[in-house]
Amino acid sequence: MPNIAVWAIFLLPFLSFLIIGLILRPFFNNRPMLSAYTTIIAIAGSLILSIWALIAVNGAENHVLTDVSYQWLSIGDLVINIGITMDSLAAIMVVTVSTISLLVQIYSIGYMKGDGGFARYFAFMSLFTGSMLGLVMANNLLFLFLFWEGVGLCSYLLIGFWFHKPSAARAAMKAFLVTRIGDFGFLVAVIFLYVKTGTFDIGELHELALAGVLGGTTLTLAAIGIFSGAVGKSGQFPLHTWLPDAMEGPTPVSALIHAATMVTAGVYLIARMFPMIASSETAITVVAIIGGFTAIFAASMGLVATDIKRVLAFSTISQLGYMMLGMGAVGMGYASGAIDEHHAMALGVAVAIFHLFTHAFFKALLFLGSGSVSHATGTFDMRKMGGLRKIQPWTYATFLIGSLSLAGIWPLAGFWSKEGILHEANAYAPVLFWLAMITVFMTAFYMFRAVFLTFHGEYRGGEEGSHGHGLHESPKIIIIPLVILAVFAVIAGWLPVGDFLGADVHFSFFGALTSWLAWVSLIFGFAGILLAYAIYGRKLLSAESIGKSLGPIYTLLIRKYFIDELYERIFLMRFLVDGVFVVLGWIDAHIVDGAVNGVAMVTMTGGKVMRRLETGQLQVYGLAIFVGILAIVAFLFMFN
Amino acid sequence: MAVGLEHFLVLSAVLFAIGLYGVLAKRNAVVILMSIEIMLTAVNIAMVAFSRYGQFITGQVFVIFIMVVAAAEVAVGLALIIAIYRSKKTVDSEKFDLMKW
Amino acid sequence: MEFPYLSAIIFLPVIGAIIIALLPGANPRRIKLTAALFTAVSFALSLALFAMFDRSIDGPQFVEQFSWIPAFNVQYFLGVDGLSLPLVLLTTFIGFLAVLISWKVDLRIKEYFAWLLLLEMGILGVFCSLDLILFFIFWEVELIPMYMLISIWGTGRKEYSAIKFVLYTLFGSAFMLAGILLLYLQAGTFDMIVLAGMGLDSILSSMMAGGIFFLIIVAYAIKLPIVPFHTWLPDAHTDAPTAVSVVLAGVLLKMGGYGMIRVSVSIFPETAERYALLFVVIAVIGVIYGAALTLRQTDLKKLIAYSSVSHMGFVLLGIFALSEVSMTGAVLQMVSHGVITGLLFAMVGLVYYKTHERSIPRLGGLVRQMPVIAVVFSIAGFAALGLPGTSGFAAEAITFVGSYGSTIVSGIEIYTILAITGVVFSAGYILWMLRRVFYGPPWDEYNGVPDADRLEKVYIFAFVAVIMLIGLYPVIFTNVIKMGIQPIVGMING
Amino acid sequence: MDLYLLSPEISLLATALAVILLDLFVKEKWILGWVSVTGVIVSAIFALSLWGRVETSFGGALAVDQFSIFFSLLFLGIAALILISSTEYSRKFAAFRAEYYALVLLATTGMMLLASTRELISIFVALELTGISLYVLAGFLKDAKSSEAGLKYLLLGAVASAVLLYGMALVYGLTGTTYLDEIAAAISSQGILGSPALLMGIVLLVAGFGFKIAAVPFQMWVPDVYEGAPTPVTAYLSVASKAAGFAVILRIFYEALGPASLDWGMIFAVLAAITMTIGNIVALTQKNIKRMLAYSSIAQAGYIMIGLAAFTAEASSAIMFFLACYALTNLGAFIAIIAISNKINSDEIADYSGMVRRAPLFALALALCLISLTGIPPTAGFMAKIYIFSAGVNADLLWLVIIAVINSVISAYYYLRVVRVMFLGEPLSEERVHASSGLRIALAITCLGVLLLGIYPWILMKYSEIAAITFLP
Amino acid sequence: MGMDIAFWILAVVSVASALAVVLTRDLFRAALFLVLCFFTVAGIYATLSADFLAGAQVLIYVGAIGVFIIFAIMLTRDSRQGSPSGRLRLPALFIGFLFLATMIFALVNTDWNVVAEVPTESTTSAIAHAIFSEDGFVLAFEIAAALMLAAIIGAIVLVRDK
Repeated sequence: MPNIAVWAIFLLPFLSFLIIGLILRPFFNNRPMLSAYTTIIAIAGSLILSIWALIAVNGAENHVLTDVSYQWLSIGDLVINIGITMDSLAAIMVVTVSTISLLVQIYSIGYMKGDGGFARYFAFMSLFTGSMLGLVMANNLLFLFLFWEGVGLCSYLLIGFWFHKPSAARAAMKAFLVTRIGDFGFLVAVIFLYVKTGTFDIGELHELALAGVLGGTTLTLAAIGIFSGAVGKSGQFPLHTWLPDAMEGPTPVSALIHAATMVTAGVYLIARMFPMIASSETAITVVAIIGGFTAIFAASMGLVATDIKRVLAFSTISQLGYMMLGMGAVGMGYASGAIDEHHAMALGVAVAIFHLFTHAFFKALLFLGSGSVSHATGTFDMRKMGGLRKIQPWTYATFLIGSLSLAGIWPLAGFWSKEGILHEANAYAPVLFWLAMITVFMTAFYMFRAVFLTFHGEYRGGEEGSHGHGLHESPKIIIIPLVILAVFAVIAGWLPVGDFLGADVHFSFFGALTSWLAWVSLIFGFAGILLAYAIYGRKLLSAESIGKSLGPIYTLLIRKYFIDELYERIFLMRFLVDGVFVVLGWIDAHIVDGAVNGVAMVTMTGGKVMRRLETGQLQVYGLAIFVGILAIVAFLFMFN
Repeated sequence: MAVGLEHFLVLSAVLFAIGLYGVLAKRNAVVILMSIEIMLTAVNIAMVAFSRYGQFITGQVFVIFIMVVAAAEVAVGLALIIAIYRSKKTVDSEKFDLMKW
Repeated sequence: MEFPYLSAIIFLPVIGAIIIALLPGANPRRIKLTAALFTAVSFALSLALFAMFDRSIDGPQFVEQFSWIPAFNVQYFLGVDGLSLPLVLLTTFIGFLAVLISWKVDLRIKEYFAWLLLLEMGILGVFCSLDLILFFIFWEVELIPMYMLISIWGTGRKEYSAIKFVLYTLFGSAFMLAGILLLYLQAGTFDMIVLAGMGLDSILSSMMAGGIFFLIIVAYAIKLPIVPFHTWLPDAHTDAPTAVSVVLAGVLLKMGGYGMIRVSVSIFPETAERYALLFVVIAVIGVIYGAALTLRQTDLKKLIAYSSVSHMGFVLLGIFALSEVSMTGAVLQMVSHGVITGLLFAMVGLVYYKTHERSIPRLGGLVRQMPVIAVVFSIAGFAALGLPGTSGFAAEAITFVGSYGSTIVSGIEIYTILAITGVVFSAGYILWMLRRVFYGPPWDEYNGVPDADRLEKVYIFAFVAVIMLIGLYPVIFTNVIKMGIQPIVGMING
Repeated sequence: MDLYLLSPEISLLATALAVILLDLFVKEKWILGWVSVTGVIVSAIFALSLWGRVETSFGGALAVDQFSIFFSLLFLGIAALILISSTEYSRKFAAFRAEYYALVLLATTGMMLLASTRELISIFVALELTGISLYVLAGFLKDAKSSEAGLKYLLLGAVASAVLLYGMALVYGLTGTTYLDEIAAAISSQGILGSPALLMGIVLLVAGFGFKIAAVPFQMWVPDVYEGAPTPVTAYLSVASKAAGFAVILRIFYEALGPASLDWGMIFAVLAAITMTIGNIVALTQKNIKRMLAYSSIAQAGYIMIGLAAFTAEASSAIMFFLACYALTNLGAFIAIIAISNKINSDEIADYSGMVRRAPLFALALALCLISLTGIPPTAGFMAKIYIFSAGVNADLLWLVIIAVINSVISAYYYLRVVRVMFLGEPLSEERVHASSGLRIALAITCLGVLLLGIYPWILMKYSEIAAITFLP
Repeated sequence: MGMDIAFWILAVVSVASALAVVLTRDLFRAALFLVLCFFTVAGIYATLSADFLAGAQVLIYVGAIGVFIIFAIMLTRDSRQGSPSGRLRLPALFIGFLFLATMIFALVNTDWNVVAEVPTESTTSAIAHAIFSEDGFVLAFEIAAALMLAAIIGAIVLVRDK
């Protein structure tokens, strides 16, 4: 496969962006469909090239197809290259990204129909896809950072797509700012690593880390810095607050960016840097703990959320935590010496990316399904839904498949990838394993809570469908991507992703059921489903009374542990805006500038006083002459 | 103690100081002018004393020129006083404060 | 003798100003076209210079050197090297765009354009002079046009701001003059090239070298500006007319950074090294303090003005990290900030021109009425907050890498990290501002407010193009800049 | 005794007499002004013809060297400009125009002699010749303000003369001679150095001359006299009289009291600092433009005194150059003020509001001159300041130069305030301000000079350098 | 010895009359005391062997200046005012004393280069020679002529009505 074709994978969507932005939008704004077609053609091209690359990688030596760098800039001892690598990790990612992106674009044609910003939407989507593809192909941290920020920008633009909604504008800003806090750490780490090692090249960094040249505190700090970038982008605790709010964006955006791809960039980053990060025991332990904690923490908030997209958002955060946990666990195993280097490096990446891979499909499916529901009901509030099973059978069926997959029910995709993570966690991080188990239960519960609330029971009103013609099933252009995704949500787990990534994992289709772990997790999963059924399906238990009896906990969950309040009200508004900034402002106006104006005033006052000496009395003037003479004499007297 | 250079110099200083006092303390412009003349005369005494005790004739020459200049100054000064008297009807120096500050 | 390119570039605007002043009648169009023509030619010439510049040799090129005032050995000595050439280019570029930005000025047009062109001349002269006295003269020449431009065509407390600007600058240059003269007493020449080659640090006592160094640097500190000498800046920027704000933020501030490198660091590398810690700390304070103050501004122009304080902190950091990379980054940051902030001020000017409102709380939802302006404003904003792909990121990243890796000051890693937090702050204020001004539901009172017209689009897109160009391919400039920086850094290490 | 050496002075004196006599015969009084100007030009030609000669005459009392010719030409130039620009203003003097011209010429003669005499008696008499002429000129309008100005000037001037004479008497008493070179020789050879009488003599001389150059605290007459005197006279006072003061100080202190420079150098340094600071600070608060320029001239004297304190050849060259630049600049400013006040009959700064629209060229010229006074390039004032500051730094007076540069900053405020009023204010009336061609010519000369010296100062500086070298020991 | 006595008498009288000039409130008396003071100074010149100057003093000061002043007093007579002291009386006294003390300190503490013997010849011819000889003070004389011209013109301008 020629290099140019590899480059084209991410350049095609950029080209599409430029065509829409510079030609279609300004000159053909009355033909919005052109933008959609351009985008879809470009992404389809990327997909084809991606698949080609995947196949080529599979056949290549060491599973590396390309790894090229070009010098971009050189000043003194600073040399910055740009370059891409196409190895198995990148290949899996490009295929995932372009597949889902393509499906989402097709879905969007239906979903975004008639929106004033149709062309803009597709332009941004192209830009996003290009950046995301570039991100996964970059072989150099600085180049990666370029795309990293690029996807952040797209996220900002797309969350705030409906900018006239103040909440959307706000959420967009929040998303960008919160992730930027993480990026700050990332950028510092990149610079730090460069200064210590003299390279931005990821491969070289790995070699240095594995050879022990790069180690100790240096490595730990760098690894934690990089991880902080991942925390921000993947919505891990404590930088998770932006992701639920990001649901203000159009649903396909949520599906693509805030579920399947961009938010997984953090996981991808850790995977990409895994050999380096895993070389630091402290760092990888931090990854594991943050991941495990986030998984259960986010899931707990998902239990009570009433907005279907928010439920999915919390779920996304939780699942991303899972992936982190998986890598962390393997890394801890490596650090403790339980796994040898060669195996560990592949295994850590494999468990996380496998889950990333399956998750991308079923989570995109779920989001798009929620979009389909909202297409009919005009709302995302589950309290206003119900009984849609009959009206939207296709949506219901696909949504159910997605939910089961997410809940990790055998033999759907989610089961396999989750099992991989749980397996490693059990082996190397037992405490976190039990947290993860509880999360499995919670996941099953909140997903089926959503299913029951949305599709079962009676329709509880809500507004009329957003398109004004009653409740109805969505058009084909929406349903077809759902169905395709549903298929993937079933079969994605059967694909040998782990093997492809070089990990020695063998789950046979039925053999998986022989392990006790699988059964425990299935029991937890079914328990969750049953509880949801009991409360929301059969209404054996009253949700309200449970909520009341657990009053404080319920409040805590529904208010998201008050973390938004802590950040925004207390830290940002109270401490910074009303506190520090006011003080600084006062200092600036009264002390720094006050000194300047004060000097001017003193001078002026001096002038006003001095001029009073000029009385107009000639004898005063005469006196001054002699006072002057005497003063000079006195001065000379002192001087000598 | 025989009278010597110092005596004359001190005399000149005393006269100069008296003139100075007059210049600063008297309100009538004419008296101020008179006091200035006393100061100039005091300088003249010092000049002549130096001339006498240093055996240089230059001092006396200087005094002649000072006298001439003093006369000219008095002439112009009195003319100015008369001019100002015409417009202000007073020669009180404390009233000359049209311009100040 | 070859064609005196530099003199031509510097004095073309003056000729333009004189012609404008002498043009009979007050045909606004003719005046504006004349101004545009002369600045455009100057710009074209500097572009040509940029193309002809030999990127393989150190030292000044296109030199013009004559004895001027033999009484104290002052020369008319012009030349550009890698350090000054990008700034010359930036100045002529912004000078030309400033004329376009001023197209809608309708008060005392003749005077306005004459002063604007004279202003450009002063700034260009500063960047081209290689004799300290000549440098100082150009440094001061800019004051009067600036004073006039702010105090006649400005808004708000314009007279206060104008005189504050002048007095503050004069205050700084007063010390610089004393320093320059003291330097002359010690070294016997005003020739910057000779001075830089003398190794004055070791010839003079450290007291004397330090004394001269600080006397001179005060002027640059004020101009850049560094905290706590920055308070003239928000006032001047805020009250100046749009084009002047553009020039002020775009190039005038860079005179400070340029002076620091060209004079302070070049002539006293070891002294600069000795006091590097002080300046690095001030830089960090400036970044954070400036950013914190920016966050509480509610006036669009003031907000951008304060953000300049913060961004100039990066320049200071880069300069006093004293490594080749960091200083190159600092110069690139000057160029980049010039374009970005220039564009930001131009955009604020457009918003203000169309809505007659600059207070952020009284603006909102403008993206509906003025989409082009909103988009370009956003691009400028993202460049300002250092988004990769824009010049802001390229410059800041290079500066940070260089500073972090510098070995001049112990603990510079920490200072650099603290400075990088400024990036988070800048995202805060830029995004907050964009959200308040452009997003949210459209306001009825701004219905019918027009978007950018064709001329406005021309210049804002020109800015955007340059921002993206530098962002994606900074090598165009860094290859030139490093030629100017290498010899200076060579002295520090050697 | 070569009378040709005195030809510039004699021709000027002859012109003065001729003007007085002509007054009796001609009806067209405007002729008188141009006759005077012609006389000045003739005198200047004589002076130029003497350039290059270094000779003494009258037993050493008269020195014709580049120094004296430089100053002579400076005074003549000033006189010419003043005479040209008085043509319109002098209508206010009614029947006394001839006397006015004659007195200006006499005063100029006195100043030229001040720069060329090297003997105390002649210096004193020349000083009084200048002084008396100027006292009369200050009171020339004979209204309340003008007379008051004249009388104050005279009485204080006479006191200062007395002080000066006392100082001269002490120096004479110590050295036994009134010739400057002999005084220097006596001081360095006879152990007079450090005696209380010499110190006292120096102090009294400083005070006496300090009065002429308006050094604080001997400056207090300046604002009142400048305000009250007829505007052309004020202009003349502010440049010529000050320059003459510096010329004679250079002569006496550099030449005669050179050996005692340690004592008086310090005095001048301190006085310079005080003078410029007080001049500038008080100028900040002034509302009358003539009064403001009076304080400004005090401040400028402070800058020039840096050169006195420095006591080097470079410094004296710098003083000369500064005086020339200052003369051009200040004259330009005053000429513009004369032109404007001829029309609006006011010297209040507030009344200059919007002047740029009523008299664009005058306003621009005034602005240029004020910028030059501030010391902002490309003007003569800037070059002058740089030169004198450089001389100061080279003489180890860095502290003084720093005070001076800070003072320049302060001064920018009040100079630019006038510019602001003229350029920004609303005009008080729409009436245009026109002026005679004489004023315009004079203004054009000064402004071009200010710019030319600002851009290429060497054309003058090379002469001031030569002049400085010829007379310094 | 006789000279000494003469000096003391003259000195006391001159100081006393000078004091009277500045202390009296009567203008005419002040003028007369001034004339007396000038007379005694002429005497002092005589004790200093400056006979020509003594004569000149009488002519110029007593004659010309004295008369001038009396004329001026008559022309500007302000009977109610007389010759009062101003507000600055005390500062003037203080400064006058300080100045006097300083001067006397300086004068007395200086080692003057004194030649003791009394000159024998009349000074008149010496003065004439000093002024008019080839390398004498001719220049000053000529300038003085110009000065007189200026003074005359000035006085005329100022005194004549418009």
